[in-house]
Amino acid sequence: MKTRILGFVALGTVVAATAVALFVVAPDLNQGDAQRIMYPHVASAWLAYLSFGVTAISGIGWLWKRDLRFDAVAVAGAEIGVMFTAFAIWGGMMWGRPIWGVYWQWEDPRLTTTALLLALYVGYLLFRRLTDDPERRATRAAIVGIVAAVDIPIVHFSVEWWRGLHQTATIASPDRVLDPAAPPVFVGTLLGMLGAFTIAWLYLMIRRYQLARAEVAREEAVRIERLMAARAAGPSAEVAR
Amino acid sequence: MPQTTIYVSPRSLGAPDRRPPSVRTTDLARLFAGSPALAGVSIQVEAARTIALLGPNGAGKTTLLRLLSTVIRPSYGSAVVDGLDLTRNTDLVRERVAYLSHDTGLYDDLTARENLAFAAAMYGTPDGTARVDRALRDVGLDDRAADRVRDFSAGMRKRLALGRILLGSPSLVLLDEPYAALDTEGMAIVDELLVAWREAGVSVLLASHATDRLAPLLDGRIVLERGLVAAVSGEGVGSAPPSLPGVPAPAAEVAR
Amino acid sequence: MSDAEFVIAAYAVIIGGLGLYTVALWRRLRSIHGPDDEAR
Amino acid sequence: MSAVRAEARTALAIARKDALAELRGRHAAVTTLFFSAVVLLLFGFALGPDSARLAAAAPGLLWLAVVFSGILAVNRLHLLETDDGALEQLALYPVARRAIYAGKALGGFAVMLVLGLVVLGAVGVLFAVDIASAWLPLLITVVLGAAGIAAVGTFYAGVTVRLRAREVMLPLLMLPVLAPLLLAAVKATAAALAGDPFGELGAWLQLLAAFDVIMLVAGAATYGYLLED
Repeated sequence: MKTRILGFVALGTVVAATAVALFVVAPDLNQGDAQRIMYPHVASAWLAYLSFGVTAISGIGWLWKRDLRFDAVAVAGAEIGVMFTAFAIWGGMMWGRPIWGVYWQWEDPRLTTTALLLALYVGYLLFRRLTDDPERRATRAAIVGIVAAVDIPIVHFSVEWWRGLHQTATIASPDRVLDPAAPPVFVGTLLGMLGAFTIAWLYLMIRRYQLARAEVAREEAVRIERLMAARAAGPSAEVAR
Repeated sequence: MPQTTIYVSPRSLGAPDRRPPSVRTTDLARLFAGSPALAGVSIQVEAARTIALLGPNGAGKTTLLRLLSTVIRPSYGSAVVDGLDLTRNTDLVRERVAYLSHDTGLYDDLTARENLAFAAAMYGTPDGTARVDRALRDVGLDDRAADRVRDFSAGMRKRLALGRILLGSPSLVLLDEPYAALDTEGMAIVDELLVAWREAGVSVLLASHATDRLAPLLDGRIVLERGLVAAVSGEGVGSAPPSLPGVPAPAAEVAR
Repeated sequence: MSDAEFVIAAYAVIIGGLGLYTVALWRRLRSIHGPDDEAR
Repeated sequence: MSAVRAEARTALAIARKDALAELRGRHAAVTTLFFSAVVLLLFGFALGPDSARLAAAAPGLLWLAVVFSGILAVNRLHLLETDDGALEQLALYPVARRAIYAGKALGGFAVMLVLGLVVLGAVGVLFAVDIASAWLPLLITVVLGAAGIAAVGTFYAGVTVRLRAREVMLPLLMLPVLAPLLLAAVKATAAALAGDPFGELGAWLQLLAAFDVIMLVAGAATYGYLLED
């Protein structure tokens, strides 16, 4: 029931934050209306990183405590993280076309990093499907999730250098809004969007976690049922024949 | 009974009646892709016993041996080897268990001697070179020591895999169909090995269909059928029926 | 400058995607739980 | 004997065994070298006959060829263990799991190093790049790059070795992780070939080394979980 209330709160804040970002806040002097894309873009990117961090920490938790609830959190983080990563990329592209003139700006480190994140975690989700046994799946996925998370800062760092060492000319970056020199109205709108998306994220994480638990519980029930049926049938092959 | 000259590594095992049981399992179960290969096995094997694991194909013999060898982890239930829990003390169990599987685990591109030398390095066998030579002689492969395993027959591969076990110092030896693919001479070597392990106080659990041949070498028998214990007979071996009511505690929640 | 089509495209996909994912999640939960414990 | 020395000895035994099998059977080297040669040729066709453009693209082509054939190589090295249940047997030995990882990674490093040097030479010949004048920084780059591919490849080969969809999953999981290595190695190679005009070579080599160390530690810490089934 509490989760349901959280869902309504999420819906309300997301609608409100979207309305403010689209219709209330004035357009940016340089970027015009395209700057409105920044708000959900930055919020999505932040939640993508948060999700993948949660997945990695849950992986460590599973390896440490061997409690399958950790794995349910891990899969929730990965799936929702992939979704927000896709949103961040889409937002970045829609912003890039009017501002940079191209959908894909290779010199923007964040966009490139995000694309690699998408590849890393789509791989993680595909990989999860290949193991039937819940515990073995949790172990293998935990390891892949941890190594992927370890890779993220290196990816970010290297892409940043790639641009930085390459040439000193700075280009406009999507999260220029975070600049301390930005007008407080813009910062406020961004924070509002961040908060609204984070509440929605929390709601989705809880629901996805419940789904993962239910799936495992159903798998487990089938396994126990088969095991008990085998025990009840007894060792003698003649009975069955 | 054949007289043995086979060299089995010394491991100070103590008097059999003062050692913990070699194997004790409780409701041990393992599922593959959702279907139980081992449905719930509770057995006990006393120290220094040679026990045969009998039963039709698909009865769970190989699964039980693989579980005890630590190659695979149990889905449910628990197992203790030499008083050490299989999932909690896996490293210690590995030092005490040797396992001959259907696959020989040999490297085709290495010679027989190189294969054993690698195993000796992995076991940290003291006096490695001498022990490798000795093991090759004990399994009757000393004249083929410099040949690559790729050219070996199935029987020779099996002999070499048996020789590898002699390089460790196990207190429990698990053999899956040790007689399969062997010629008369090879089968005699397995007989000799069983005697040597018995004399050294090493427990042996072997899955086999060669019941007549084994009869004089055995202490007891465990018959598996459909993933459960169907019967137990002989000395130093016992079993309990699997627990039925309620839900068994998942192995992973207990493990580690 | 307006660039309205890009703003609309961005918001439609992101906000719409959030909504679609939420609905899909509900359906998956319902199909595994049965209809009555949606209110948990 | 101390535990560290015992683990080092285990790792060396595994690496030596892999090297011996590789020298005898040539499972990894022949197919992989041939593959990278074909890849380089196709790059040449794809980027056209303009030799100036090919020379400019040479660092990128070099490392793409090395990374792609590296996937093949680490896969082959792990297949060696699945021949006849050897991986199971390897897991049964009473040795530290990280020592097994280190041994397999060391064997993979040897193969990758040979591969990297040969491909470097081939790039020099095919794309008219002067590799002799910058041989030292190029050598360091190849060594660090080979180590990184071996560290990551050994880990992911272990992750996927038991899967039916191994051939698909290995590159799918491994390539995104290798992106920073590819980037840094290409940049270091380009800088070395150009005589390091902006003084950035050292930074890229440091990034490569950091990548190697982090991935080796992560692989060694987690590989043991992969051996249990």
